[in-house]
This record gives sequence, structure tokens and C-alpha cells, in this order.
Amino acid sequence: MGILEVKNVGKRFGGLQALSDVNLSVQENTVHAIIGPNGAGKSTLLNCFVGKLIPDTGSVMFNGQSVLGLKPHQINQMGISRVFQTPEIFGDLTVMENVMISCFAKRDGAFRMHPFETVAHERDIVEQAEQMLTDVNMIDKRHMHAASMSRGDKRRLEMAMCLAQEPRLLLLDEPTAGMARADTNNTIDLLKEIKEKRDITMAIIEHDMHVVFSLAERITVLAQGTPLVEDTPENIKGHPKVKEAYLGEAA
Amino acid sequence: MKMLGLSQRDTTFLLIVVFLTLVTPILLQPFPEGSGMATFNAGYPDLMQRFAIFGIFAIGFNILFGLTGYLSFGHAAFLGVGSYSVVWMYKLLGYNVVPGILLAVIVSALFALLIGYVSLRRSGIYFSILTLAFAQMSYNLAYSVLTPLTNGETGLQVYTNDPQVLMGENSPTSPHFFGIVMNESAKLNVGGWEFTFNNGYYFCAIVAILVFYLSLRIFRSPFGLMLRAIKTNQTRLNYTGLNSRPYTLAAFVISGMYAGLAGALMASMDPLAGAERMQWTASGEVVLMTILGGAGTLMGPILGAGFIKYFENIFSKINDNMLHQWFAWMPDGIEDFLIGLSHFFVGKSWHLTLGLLFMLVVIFLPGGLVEGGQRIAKAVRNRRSKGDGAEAQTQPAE
Amino acid sequence: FTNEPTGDTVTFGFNVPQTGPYAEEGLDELRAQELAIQHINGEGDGGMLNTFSSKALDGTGILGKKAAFVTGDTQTKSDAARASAKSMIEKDGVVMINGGSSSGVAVAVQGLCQEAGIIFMAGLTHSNDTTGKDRKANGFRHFFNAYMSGAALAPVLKNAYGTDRRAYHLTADYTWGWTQQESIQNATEALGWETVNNVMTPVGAGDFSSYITPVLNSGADVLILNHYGGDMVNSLTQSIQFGLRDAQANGKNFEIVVPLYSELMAAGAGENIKGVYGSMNWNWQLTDAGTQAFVKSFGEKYGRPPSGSAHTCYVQTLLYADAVTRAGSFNPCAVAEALEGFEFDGMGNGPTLYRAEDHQCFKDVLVMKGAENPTTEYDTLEIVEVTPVDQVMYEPNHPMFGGDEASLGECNDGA
Amino acid sequence: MKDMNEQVVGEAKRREPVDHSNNANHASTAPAFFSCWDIHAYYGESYIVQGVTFNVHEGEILALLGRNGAGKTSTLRALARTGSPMVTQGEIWLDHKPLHQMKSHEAAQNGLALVPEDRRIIQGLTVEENLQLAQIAPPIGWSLERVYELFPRLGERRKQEGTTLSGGEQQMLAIARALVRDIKLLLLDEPYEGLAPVIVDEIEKTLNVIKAQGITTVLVEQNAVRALELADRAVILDTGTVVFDGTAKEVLDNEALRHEYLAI
Amino acid sequence: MDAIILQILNGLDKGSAYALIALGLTLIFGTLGVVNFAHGALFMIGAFVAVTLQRIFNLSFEQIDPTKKDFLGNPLKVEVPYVEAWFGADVGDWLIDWSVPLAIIFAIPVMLLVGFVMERGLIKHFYKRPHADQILVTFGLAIVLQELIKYFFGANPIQTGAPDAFSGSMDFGVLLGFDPNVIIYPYWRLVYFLFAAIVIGAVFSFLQFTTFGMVVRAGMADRETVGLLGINIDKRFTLMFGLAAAVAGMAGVMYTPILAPNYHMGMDFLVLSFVVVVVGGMGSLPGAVAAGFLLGVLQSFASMNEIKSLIPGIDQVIIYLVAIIILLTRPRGLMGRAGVMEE
Ligand SMILES: Nc1ncnc2c1ncn2[C@@H]1O[C@H](COP(=O)(O)OP(=O)(O)OP(=O)(O)O)[C@@H](O)[C@H]1O
Ligand SMILES: Nc1ncnc2c1ncn2[C@@H]1O[C@H](COP(=O)(O)OP(=O)(O)OP(=O)(O)O)[C@@H](O)[C@H]1O
Ligand SMILES: CC(C)C[C@H](N)C(=O)O
Ligand SMILES: [Mg+2]
Ligand SMILES: [Mg+2]
Repeated sequence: MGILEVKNVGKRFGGLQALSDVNLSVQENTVHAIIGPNGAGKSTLLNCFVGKLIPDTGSVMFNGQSVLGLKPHQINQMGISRVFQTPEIFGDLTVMENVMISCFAKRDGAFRMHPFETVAHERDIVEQAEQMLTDVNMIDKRHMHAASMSRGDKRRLEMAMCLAQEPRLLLLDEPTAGMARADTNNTIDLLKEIKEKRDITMAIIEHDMHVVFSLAERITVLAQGTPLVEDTPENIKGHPKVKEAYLGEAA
Repeated sequence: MKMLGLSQRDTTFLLIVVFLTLVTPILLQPFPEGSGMATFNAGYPDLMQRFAIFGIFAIGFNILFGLTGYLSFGHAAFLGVGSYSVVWMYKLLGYNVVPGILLAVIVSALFALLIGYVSLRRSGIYFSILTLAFAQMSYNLAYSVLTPLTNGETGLQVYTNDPQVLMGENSPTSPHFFGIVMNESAKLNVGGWEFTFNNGYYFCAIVAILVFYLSLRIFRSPFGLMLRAIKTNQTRLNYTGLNSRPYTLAAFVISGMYAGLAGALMASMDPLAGAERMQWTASGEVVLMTILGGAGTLMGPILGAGFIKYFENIFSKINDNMLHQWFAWMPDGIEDFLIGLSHFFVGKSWHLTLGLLFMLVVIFLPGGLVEGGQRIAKAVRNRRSKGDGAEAQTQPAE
Repeated sequence: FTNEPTGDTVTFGFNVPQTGPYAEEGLDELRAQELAIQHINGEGDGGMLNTFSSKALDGTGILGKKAAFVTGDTQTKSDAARASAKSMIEKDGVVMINGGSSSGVAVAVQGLCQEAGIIFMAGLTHSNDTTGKDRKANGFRHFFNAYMSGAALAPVLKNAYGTDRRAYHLTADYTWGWTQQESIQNATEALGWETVNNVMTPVGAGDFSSYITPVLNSGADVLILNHYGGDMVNSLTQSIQFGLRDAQANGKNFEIVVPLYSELMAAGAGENIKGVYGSMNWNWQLTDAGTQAFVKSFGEKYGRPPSGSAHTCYVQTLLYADAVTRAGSFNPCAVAEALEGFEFDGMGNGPTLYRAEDHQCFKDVLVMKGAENPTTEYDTLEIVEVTPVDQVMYEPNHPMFGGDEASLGECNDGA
Repeated sequence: MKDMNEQVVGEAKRREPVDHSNNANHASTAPAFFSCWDIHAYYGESYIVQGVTFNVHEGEILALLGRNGAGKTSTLRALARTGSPMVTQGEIWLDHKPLHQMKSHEAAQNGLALVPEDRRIIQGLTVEENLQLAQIAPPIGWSLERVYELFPRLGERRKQEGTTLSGGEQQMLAIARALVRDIKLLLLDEPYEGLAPVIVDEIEKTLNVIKAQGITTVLVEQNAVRALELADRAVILDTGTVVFDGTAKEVLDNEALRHEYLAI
Repeated sequence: MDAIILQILNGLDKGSAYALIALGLTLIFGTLGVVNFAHGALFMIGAFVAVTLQRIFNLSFEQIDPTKKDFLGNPLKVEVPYVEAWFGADVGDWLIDWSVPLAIIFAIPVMLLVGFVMERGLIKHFYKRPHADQILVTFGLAIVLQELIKYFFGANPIQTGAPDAFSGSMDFGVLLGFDPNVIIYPYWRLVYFLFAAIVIGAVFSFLQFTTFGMVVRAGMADRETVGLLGINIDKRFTLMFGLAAAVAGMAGVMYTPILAPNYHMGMDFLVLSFVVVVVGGMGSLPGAVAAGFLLGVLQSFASMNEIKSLIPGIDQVIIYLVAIIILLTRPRGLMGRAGVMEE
């Protein structure tokens, strides 16, 4: 039994069958990559895990519990965090505040009325957030307005926010897209380190094969809404169909 | 110095606000009685009470709009509900304001809970129009079929044959706080100046300081942080495991309670509740106050409220006699011309001045009056740091 | 007592609608009040001071003080009116407030003046409640009221339209509309008329078409418009656009009645009022000496004849000043005593009484008709009948006026 | 008539850019097809582009490289005259036209196209409408049919709302939107981002096709090696200034340089 | 039955006014994304163009008529309009009589100009500013315009009649086979309905059959990108604003015979037109028009005695009640586009 069990999921958009009959099992404490051509349905599939979309058919079980029909915040509180393909951050707040919100969400749950405490007095939250920012190498930017950062930085911030929640399952939709090579490598290291330290399961979508092959323990290849193959990285690399449909010369 | 769980800066800020509020009756009375400029004095009870009351209204509105970005166009409904509650308490129990104020806050909270619960299902303009629709419905009903509750367009008043069961033999016959009668004042004459220290004003002012302190705490709290997060990116908030609905609803109810409290104080100062205070123009006014002063800032809404109320009460009162008095020293032709010109801007045309000022402020001070203040402060600071040497040189010459 | 004048001037507060549906009336009131102040201070030609039966005022101000005034805008809203009155009392130190069109406003401001301890001269308010269930010891009304309109109109309507009529009422939804409608209904039903329907319309509705369309097929043959000011202009104009004047119903010509007329409304409605009946407190076309003096004085200053609302506010200002002089004090209770039961003449309506029991003024009432052939823009109305005061008199405890429960309360001087 | 005038004025004012950068490579002495000279630009009060100067020759592909936050995007936006960042100083010339005197739509009408990093597909418009929109102002380039041939996926999705496309499809649409205009200079901000490797290959081929047609390209890309393999020349930015200007091969060969500024 | 038909007519009539104002407002608010609190003022300016034209035609010189006296007993001064003196009584009278329809011709250029000036001088700086700022500045402008009109034209409504030819009413019932005199309806209101239909049709076809609408919509979603595609979006925004002002102005001109214009007529319509636009759905012209007619008709029905006596006060709240119901059942009003002013 995987921590995430996806059975026969299908999703239609008007005339387009974006997903059909997707079966997937993500094992606890592994990094599972989902790759595939553009428009294959990878992001759509992720959307079904976090409550952004409800699939037409099939089931999605997290930790033995169905997530279908739950609100995004409920799913998150069950332990699933997500990094988006285009960074979603709190643009008007500072970097530090962005991360602190995640820490509050972890500590206090979906809603807690605490109108009179002072943010600055929440020592543990402040420390956690600072630690997280140090981990992702952004501590010197903690007072920056999040919206005025470059895109690579925004993506790193979003990742920091998700990691600060210490989720059981972390969903990453192209986490290193647009990142400089050096930062990509740092990110790979960071993810590896975190996984070791915190027993995190990760599902990662990525077009950068360097990232995929450095991290993934299993890979599912999605094409036209259905899994083409699922296998170890070594086998995928050599798989002729995958080469043709997706990897091209990169392999 | 830190106090009451506030940071050093906030404590200073709060103390300044407290000080200013307490000396308002003196500050607003800068011109001697009988002088030509006495019209511009604003230190009389009714207006000072309004500053405090509308300040409270705007502070509350800002908790919703300034922090979450949800623009309610129906907050006047809560104001009205607050007023009606208080007058009903006068009618049933007696003129002590306390039961009425408590009831007003409770009733407006319930009312806000209801309207907020429904309206917050939508966001942006759709939310604004929902709140507007609710408030307009309340207003229209208060004006017509709810007349038995509201006394229609005349406004709800106390009649001599009302029960007033708690009225003792020698209880005051106008609103009071355990015997402190609201419309009583102490007057102080110093030279040509006359200062009025009115019980009602100080009552409102103390309440205003209390709720300002509360809003300061809310702004600095995790709750306030969540509200600001809602304004920037609700999607992210939801995917961070936070449920935005209870947060917005709480903000809505809190700001509804502030509005109810403001309405209650209005009826505490003048025991009549008219339906017009629920009309959309009243809701629009608090929106304007907040934006004009600077939405999302602590001090802005209060400044905005003061600004608008000052114009409404002072500029509208300037009439031809006064203009003649002011311009009398000029040659006749010019005097007539100036008086003619002034007709556009004062007296019954005071709205024109207000409209122009709205435009000027928003064009030149995008952050509202608060931003204007900050710019001045900055300019002064710059001048001081740059100009120190220069001043030292020029000073001996003087 | 409140705002005892200490300097060499005494300040009056003129609180009138300068915006809202009754704004035009308010502006005319202001003109008249300004004129009254001039006359009190001995400027101008003295106007009705020359014809007034009481000779206490001599044009040297009041008790040796010059009269001055401040103005305020009620916006035709109770709340705003009260706020404006409050600031007049607190900031400007007025000893009396005069004005207010709209009965809702008058009732609200009268309540405030009572609490504050100053005199309120009610101005243009026609609801029975002002001196009925909402009467106050500190408040006085020179204007007539809805009951009087009904009593004066009924005989004229009987002559013109007979006793077999079916009336349809459109009524402004507030205190004035209600009492107006009730009074007219009582008066016409006493003639034998039948009331088909009474529909409440919101104040300031603008477009009344959806209230007017059902009238023609309702079986009614008279439409009674219990509206005033801008509302009346609109509802009357629209009734005529919808062909009511030209229509036939129950074999008779369809008729429209406007219980309370004003010349400003008449000017607004233009051609449409020809032959329409209504009542008025006073009209500049009266020929008594007081009226003539006032029309001359006003006409020369402003180039137009005064309206009925101007007349009321002018007279009230003089009457207040006169009462102060006779009482020898600005103390509101003394002034009220001087006004209570006061009888006088020479103010345009013939002999007049301020009744002590309810502070309502009693005098002749005019029944008017839209002129068929006006020669100028000002004589759009003609006087059909001057109804003698006895015919419109009623008991102070009349059920339409709050019955036995209604009471003035105690005079309050604010001390 | 107006155009003529401008051209004359432009000719008269034209000035050979002075090169400030130490690593400048003066391979050519002919007046460059595109040149920007001493560009300074601000976001509000933050000074981001701090005097950028470089030339691009006609038909050339220039790779503009640098770390995250180096100011690549800001430079491209400054060149495209978007107004944010605000350019306070500097000149931009494209084919003898003074772009620095123009607004963004005028620059576009004079042959400049920017494919922005976040794609900027217009909400509420279908794929086809997004393309039609690009053909409203002159000059018009490829036909829609031709674009659909190059990117069949877009043809299949032509009636779908542009913003519901997958990330990669949106990238194709953004490039297609530039191609349906008749352009002289194409500014590409990270065109490979989020694209499947096969598609990247495709786009690389397309860029060569574009190049063959004489279109000049400035390419910003994080995958420096890939960009350098394609490009003729390279410019490296760091904190808003040009730190290297030379041939692509030089960068590939100079390990120290690569390590310092590109971390590869 | 006749009562119902009459109320439908009333509703269509009210609806025409709502729809016309909402149409113009949607062009600015739903399409350009500017919360324009001055839209009511544009409607009012249109109405006062008609008033002004009527005044101009009525410009008169004074003649003393010794045979009559004025109210003070002096010889009466009679006003003779110049147009009568110049063109003869017939033509002069005709001009005065037809001043409202003629005002349309003047209103179009005047309102276009007003729209252009307003957009170039003020609004253009506010596209990128928060909605709150837009509200404040346009509200300020509305107050200023309103006070200026009040200053020059007074606070009272000014009667501006329809031409005599249209001033009566028509026996509409006969056309539908009813008895005479059962359904009569004023000519001018029928004219207004027709006029609204024509204007709405014209605006729709302009935006539908040209790319103009698409460009402006795109420009609102993302000005910068549209600029990068070579399109001068500023020019089109200005034009759009002018168009919206012209629609509002024409609606105002034609409305004057129905309701005598006064300085606050704009504010009276303002809130309602926002409600109409939002109920129709942000950014949707057909939505705005449909909502206008829907609310107009419902309001008329709610004022019927039968319904009023069933549910007291319903005529006062029907519009808001329906608005709430629609907005709760349909997230973006009748036909709103996603993402427009939802943030
Ligand atoms: N809301 C929607 N409405 C209609 N079609 C949609 C919607 N969302 C996605 N699609 C379509 O579904 C298909 C799958 O999209 P998805 O975003 O899941 O692709 P992806 O695998 O993540 O691709 P990429 O790697 O390019 O991000 C695409 O063809 C897209 O156009
Ligand atoms: N709107 C803005 N306001 C203020 N500063 C900004 C803004 N946009 C970018 N910046 C700052 O300008 C600098 C350069 O950003 P730019 O986006 O040009 O970098 P880049 O080289 O494109 O980086 P990346 O590779 O991450 O896209 C960064 O430090 C960034 O924080
Ligand atoms: C236009 C406004 C009434 C609503 C807008 N979306 C805002 O919240 O700012
Ligand atoms: Mg994707
Ligand atoms: Mg970039």
C-alpha cells in the first residue's frame, strides 16, 4: 500500500479527455517522478490530489483516506503540500511573513482566532521560519517584498513555504523551472537532505532530466492522459517509447 | 518603553493618539470667539463627537477592507442597527446608554454574521454588490414596512408614554452613563477663547481609544497577518492549509461590531435613530473616509473621517455674511469677484470643494492622507539632515 | 437657559432643505427669513411689520440686540436635519430654530429643540402629527395641516365633482402622507365618496408610472395625489402623460386632486395643473394689506412673488421676535407663554390664533385651482375659495391628533 | 512621410555605440543591426539595469546569460519599452530606428517582439484570438495556418481558452504570437522553460528556421550550455551590468568565466 | 391581463433606462475595469445637454406689453425667443418643441468630447491603480460635476417636454385586440424603448463585428502584452470611454421628457446601475442588458397592488432581493466572465 493510491482516475474538459484511467501508487518515503510531454495531464493529475479539481471517475486515497471532495485546506492539513508551476506566493508580504504563515498553519490548523497575540512575540514561529530560510539560502532576503523578487527566488520561497509545513507528501510541479543551474543543484541537494531528515514522500513533475534522474526512485511516464510506463529511472532512460515520445536527444 | 503588549513604536504611537484625543477640545478651537476665523473652530461637542464616532466606524471598516481587501458597500446597515438598538433600550429601560450599547454590539454582530456568511460566498465586486443589496434592503424596509420598529422616515424617538421601566424619579431625562449626562459640558474661558469639555465627547473618545488599541492589536496579531495574506493571495492561503472563510467572516463580524458600536454612540449622543444612516450613501461615506485617509494604515481612516466631517460641518456653514466680513477690506470690485468665486466652494456648494479635494488627494497622494503626512515628515527629515549646515549659517543673519 | 444671548446680537438658526426633493421650497424660505431679519433690524421697507397688529417690534432689533442668523441644510432627512440643528445650537449658539420642510424632519428637529431647551418654529410641515401626537411645548407651527386641508377642500370638491365619486389615493410613505391621506379620505367619505384604493409610494421615487398605470382600470374616477414637491411634480406630470386627464371613467370625466398645493410645484408641473384643485396656507394673490406689503417687499428684493413657504417662515420669524419683545426675555419658556393663545392680525391670513393646547395656528385656509389662462409665470394658480377658520377648527384631542394621550409636555429652557 | 522624417533624424543622430565593457569583443566594425547603449533602468527606487551596452548583428542569435536576479528579464523589458522598469538613460537602435524614443507598441510596429518569461497569454481569449490579436497591428508575418503547422498542438486547441493550456502549450502560443508578426528582432525570455525535451529540440529547430529567415534573436536561457550551442555570441550580465561580451565559443571554452557567472 | 401587459410595458420602459445606463457602465467598468462612479454624472450631463439646447432656443429678449401688468403692478415684460424673432414663429416654435430629439445630435459630439477629456485627463492615470482609488477619484469627479450643474441650473427639476407630436398617449391595447382605453401608454415612452433597442443593437454590432471589442478586452486583461503586440491600446481605451459616455449621454437626453432632470439624477441611478451591471455579470454586455430588462420588469410587477398587498414592502426591495438571489445562485451573475473584478 502506497501513501498515495490513485485508482482509475479520469477527467474531461469539454471535448478533451485530459486524464483517463490513471493508476498510480506512490510509496512512502520515496521520490516519485511524473514526466511526460506537454499537455499530457501531469498538472491536471496533481490538481486532483489537492482539491483544485475533482476527477470525473476513480479515487484518490491519501494514507488510506479519500481526498475527493475535500477542500484544499483540508487536504493540506492532512499532510499534502504543493508547489505550483507558476509561483503562488503572498506578493505583498515580506519573505519572512510568507514562511511564517506556513508555520502558523502547521501549528494552529486551518483556523484559529488569535486576534490579540503579537506576531513578533511568537518566538517559536519566528525561529522556525528563520531556520527554514537559512536552509534554502534566503535568510538575507527575509525583509524583501516577495513580489519584487526575481522568478527563481519566488520559486525557492514557495518551496520553503511548503517545506516549513513538514508535509508527509510534497507535490512539486516543475520546482526548478527557470532556476539557474547552480540553484538547481542546490535545490536537488536540499530536497535530498530534507527527505533524509524528515521522512518526506515527494511526487515531482519536471522536464529537467538532470533533476529527475538525480532524485527520482520511481518514474511514471504520462502521455495523453494515461500512464505509458512506470519503472526505475535506469529502465526509463532506455525505454524506446519514452525516448521517442518525450526524451528526444536528451536521454 | 513598552506597554500593553505593544512594541516600543506602537506604544509611542498609541500614547500620541491618546494625548491628541484628550486635548481635542483645545486643539480644535484655535481662534478666539467672535473673530472672523471663529467659523473654522471645530471644538464644539456635536462635531467632536462625530470625529470620534466616525473614527470608530472607519477603524472598524478598515479591519475588513484595509486588511482583507473585501470592499463592503453595506456597512451603514450595522450602523443603523446599532442606533435602533440603543433607542429601543431608551424606550424600554431608560436613558442609561450601557444596556443599549451592549445590545447594539450584540445585535450588529449577529446581523453581520448573517450578512457576512452569505455575502462572503463571493469575492470582489460580487461581494460588494451583495453587501450593498443587503444594506439597501434593510434601509428600504426600515423606511417603509418596518415602521413599527423604526418609526419610518421621522426616525425612532423616545416618547413620554414609553415604558422606560428602569427610569427612577430623578434619573436624567437624556442619555447618560450612570448619571454622567452626555450633553452636559464644562466651559472654560481663557482670554477670548472658549473651550468646551463635553461629557459625551469624552465618553466617545475613551471608547474610541479603546477600540483603536484593539485594532492595533489586531493589526499586529497572527490573525491580522492572515487577513493581509487573504488580500494578496487567497489561493496560496488555501493551499497552505488555512481556511480563509472563517478568517474573513471574523473580520467582517468584527468590523460590523465596530459599525454597530459607532451607531450606538450616535444614538447615545442624540437619542434619535433615522433610517438614512443606513442608506448606501452612508456606506459609501465610510468607504471614502477609509480610502481618503489611507486604507490598511492604522491612522488613515481616522484622518479621513475627521477630514470629511470637518468639511461637512464647517465649510457648509460659511455664508455670504462671513464672506463679506472676510473680504471687506478689499476694493469693492475685487471683493465682489472673490465672493462670487467663493460661492462655488463654500456654503451650499461645499460639496464641490470636497469633490475636488478627493480628486487632488487621490491623484497626488496615492496612499491617502497618511502618505501625505509621511511625505511631509520625510521632506522635513531630509531638509533637516541636509540643511543643518545651511541653517547654521543663515541663523546669525536673522 | 440655553444659549442666552450675551453680546449685542442674537442668532437665529434657519434650518431648511437646500438639497433633496423639497429643496426649492427651502431656498425660498431662506430668502424670506433673510428679509424678516432685515425688517426686524430696521432695514428695508419693514414689510408686514407695518401691518402687524402687535406693535411691539419697532425695527431696532430685539430687546436692543441686532438679529443675526446662520443657515443649515436639512437635506430633507431627519438625521441630517438634526445634526445640522445640533451644530447650530452648540456652535452658533442659536436661541431658536426656524424652518424645515417635510414633516418627518420637523418632528425630529422639534424633538431636539425640546431636549436642548430652545424654541422651534416649525415652518413648512403639514402633517397632523407635528402638533398632534408629536406636539412639543417648545414647538410652534404657523402652517396649516392635513386635517384643515381636507375640511377646506371637501365642500369645493362636492360642488365641482358631486357626491358620487370613487377615489384612488397615491400616498407618500411617511408621516405627512399618512395623515394627509387619512384626512382627505375622511373628508371625502363624509361627502359620500368611496375610496377604491390607497397605494404607498416611496419618497423621491421619481418614476411613478408603475403606480399610475393600474389607476385607470381600477374603477376609480378621481386620483388623489398625496405627494408634495418634486414628487408631486413627477406624479402629476406622469398621470397626465398616461392620459388620465383625458380619460372617462364611470361615465364621468376623470379628475385629479392635489390636496396640498404650492406655487413652486405649480411652476414645476406647468400646463398639467390646469383645473386641478388643491389647498394652500396662503397665496400672494390675496388682497389684504399684510399680503400686499409682504409681496411688495419680497418682490422688490427678489424679483418674484413669495411662495407660501416663504410667507410661513417670514411670519414665524417676526412672530418669534415679537413674542420675545412682549415677554421681555429670550427665555424659551417665557417666549412660549407669550405665543400661547396669542391672537393677532395683519400677517396675511386675517385674524389668527396660536392655540395654547397644541401650539397649532388657526386661520383661514385657501382652496386653489390650476389657472386655465395664466398671464404670467406666477399666476398659475387661482384662489377658488377662502375657507373661514371656523370650518377647519377641531378639538385639541381630536383622534387624528393623538387623542387624549397627546401632550405638549413641560416647557424646557435647558437650564 | 513621418517615417521618412524619423529615419532622416535617426540617421543624423546615429552614433556608433561606445563600448564600455572590458571583455568587449570588437569583431565587427560595421554598424550593428541592433544596439543598445548605456541603458539604465529602475523599478521604483531600485536601480536594476546599471548601464547595459551591447550590439547584435543582423541574423545573429545572441545569448544573454546570468544568474537569477542578474537583470536579464529587466534588460529585455527595458529594450521592449514596457515602461517597467523605467529607463532613465540610454539609447536603443533597431535597424536605424531609435526605439528609445518609442512606446512599446511603436517599437513593436518597428519590428521588435518580446516573448515574456511568464508567457502572458491573455485571459478570456481563445488560442486563435490570442494569435489574431497579434495580427491587428501592422506589420503582419506568418499566417495562422503556418503557425499551426509548426505547432500542431495549437491547431488542435485553437478554440480553447488560452490560459487553460498546459504550461508548455502556453509557451508555444507565446512564441507563435511573435511569429505571426513580421519581426526583425525577437527577444526570447527563457523559451525552454517548462518544455518537454522533445519540444525543446523542436523549438531549437524553429529558432534555426527563424534565423535562416534573417530574423535576429536575443535569447535568455538558464540552460546556458544549450543556449550557447545555439548562439553565435553571448553576453553575460551580473547585477545589472555586462561582465562579458564575446562569442559563444569563448564562453564554452572559458571555464573560469562559466564558473564565476554561470556556475557551470 | 391588461394590468399585466401594462406592467410589462412599464417594466420594459424602466428596463430600457437601466439597460442603457448599464450598457455604458459595462463598457467602462466591465470592459476597461474602471470603477466609474461618475457614470451617473455622464447620464446627467446628457440630460442637461437637452436642457441647455432648450434654453438656447428659448433665449429671449424682453418686450414690454403695456396692456398687462405683472404681480407688482408694473407693466408686464414679455419674453420673446430669438429663434421666433429670427425664423418666424412657426420655425421657432418647432425648434423649441423639438429641442429634445434635436439635442441627440448635439449630445453625441459633446459626450464623446467629455468622454475623451475625462479619459485623457484623469482616468488614464488610474487603470493600474487599485479600484479603491478609482472609486475615490471618480466619486470626487461626480460630485464636482453635480455641483457645477446645480450651480448653473439650480436644485430643482427642470421640465423638458417631448415634442407635442409625442406628448399624448397611444391606445396600445387596440393593437393587441383589447377594448379601447384599456391599455394606453405614452408615446414618448414607446419611443424611448425603440431608441434603447436601436442604441443597444448598434453598440453590440460595433463590438461584435469589429475586432475593437476583442482588443479592448485583451487590453484590460493585460495592457502590457497587448502593447507588445504593436497595438496602441491607449487610443482604443479613449475611444471606448468616449463611446460609453456617448451612450450614457444619449440615454440622458431621451430620458428628460420622462423625468424632469435635476442635478442629482445621476446619483439616483448610479447605485442601481452598478447592481444591474454586476447582476448581469462583469464584462458581459448582453448580461448587462438582460439584467436591466429583467430588473425593470420585476420591479414593475412588484409595484402591482395585488403583489404589494401579498408581500408588504416587496416593491421597495425586489431589485436587491433578486440581485442577491441571482448572485448566490450564479457566481458571476447572469453571464459574467471569469476573473473580472473577482479579486
Ligand atoms: N480548465 C481547463 N479547461 C480545458 N482544458 C484544460 C483545462 N486545464 C487543462 N486543460 C487541458 O488539459 C491538458 C492537460 O493539461 P496539463 O496542464 O495537465 O498538462 P501538463 O502535463 O501539466 O503539461 P506541461 O508539462 O506543459 O505543464 C492540456 O491539453 C490542457 O490544454
Ligand atoms: N517589479 C519589480 N520591482 C522591484 N524589483 C524587481 C522587480 N522585478 C524584478 N526586480 C528585481 O530586479 C532584479 C533583476 O530581476 P530580473 O527579473 O531582471 O532578473 P533575471 O535575470 O531575469 O532573473 P531570473 O533568472 O530569476 O528570471 C532582481 O533582484 C529582482 O529582485
Ligand atoms: C470594484 C470593487 C468594488 C471590487 C474590487 N474587486 C476590489 O475589491 O477592489
Ligand atoms: Mg503542467
Ligand atoms: Mg527572468
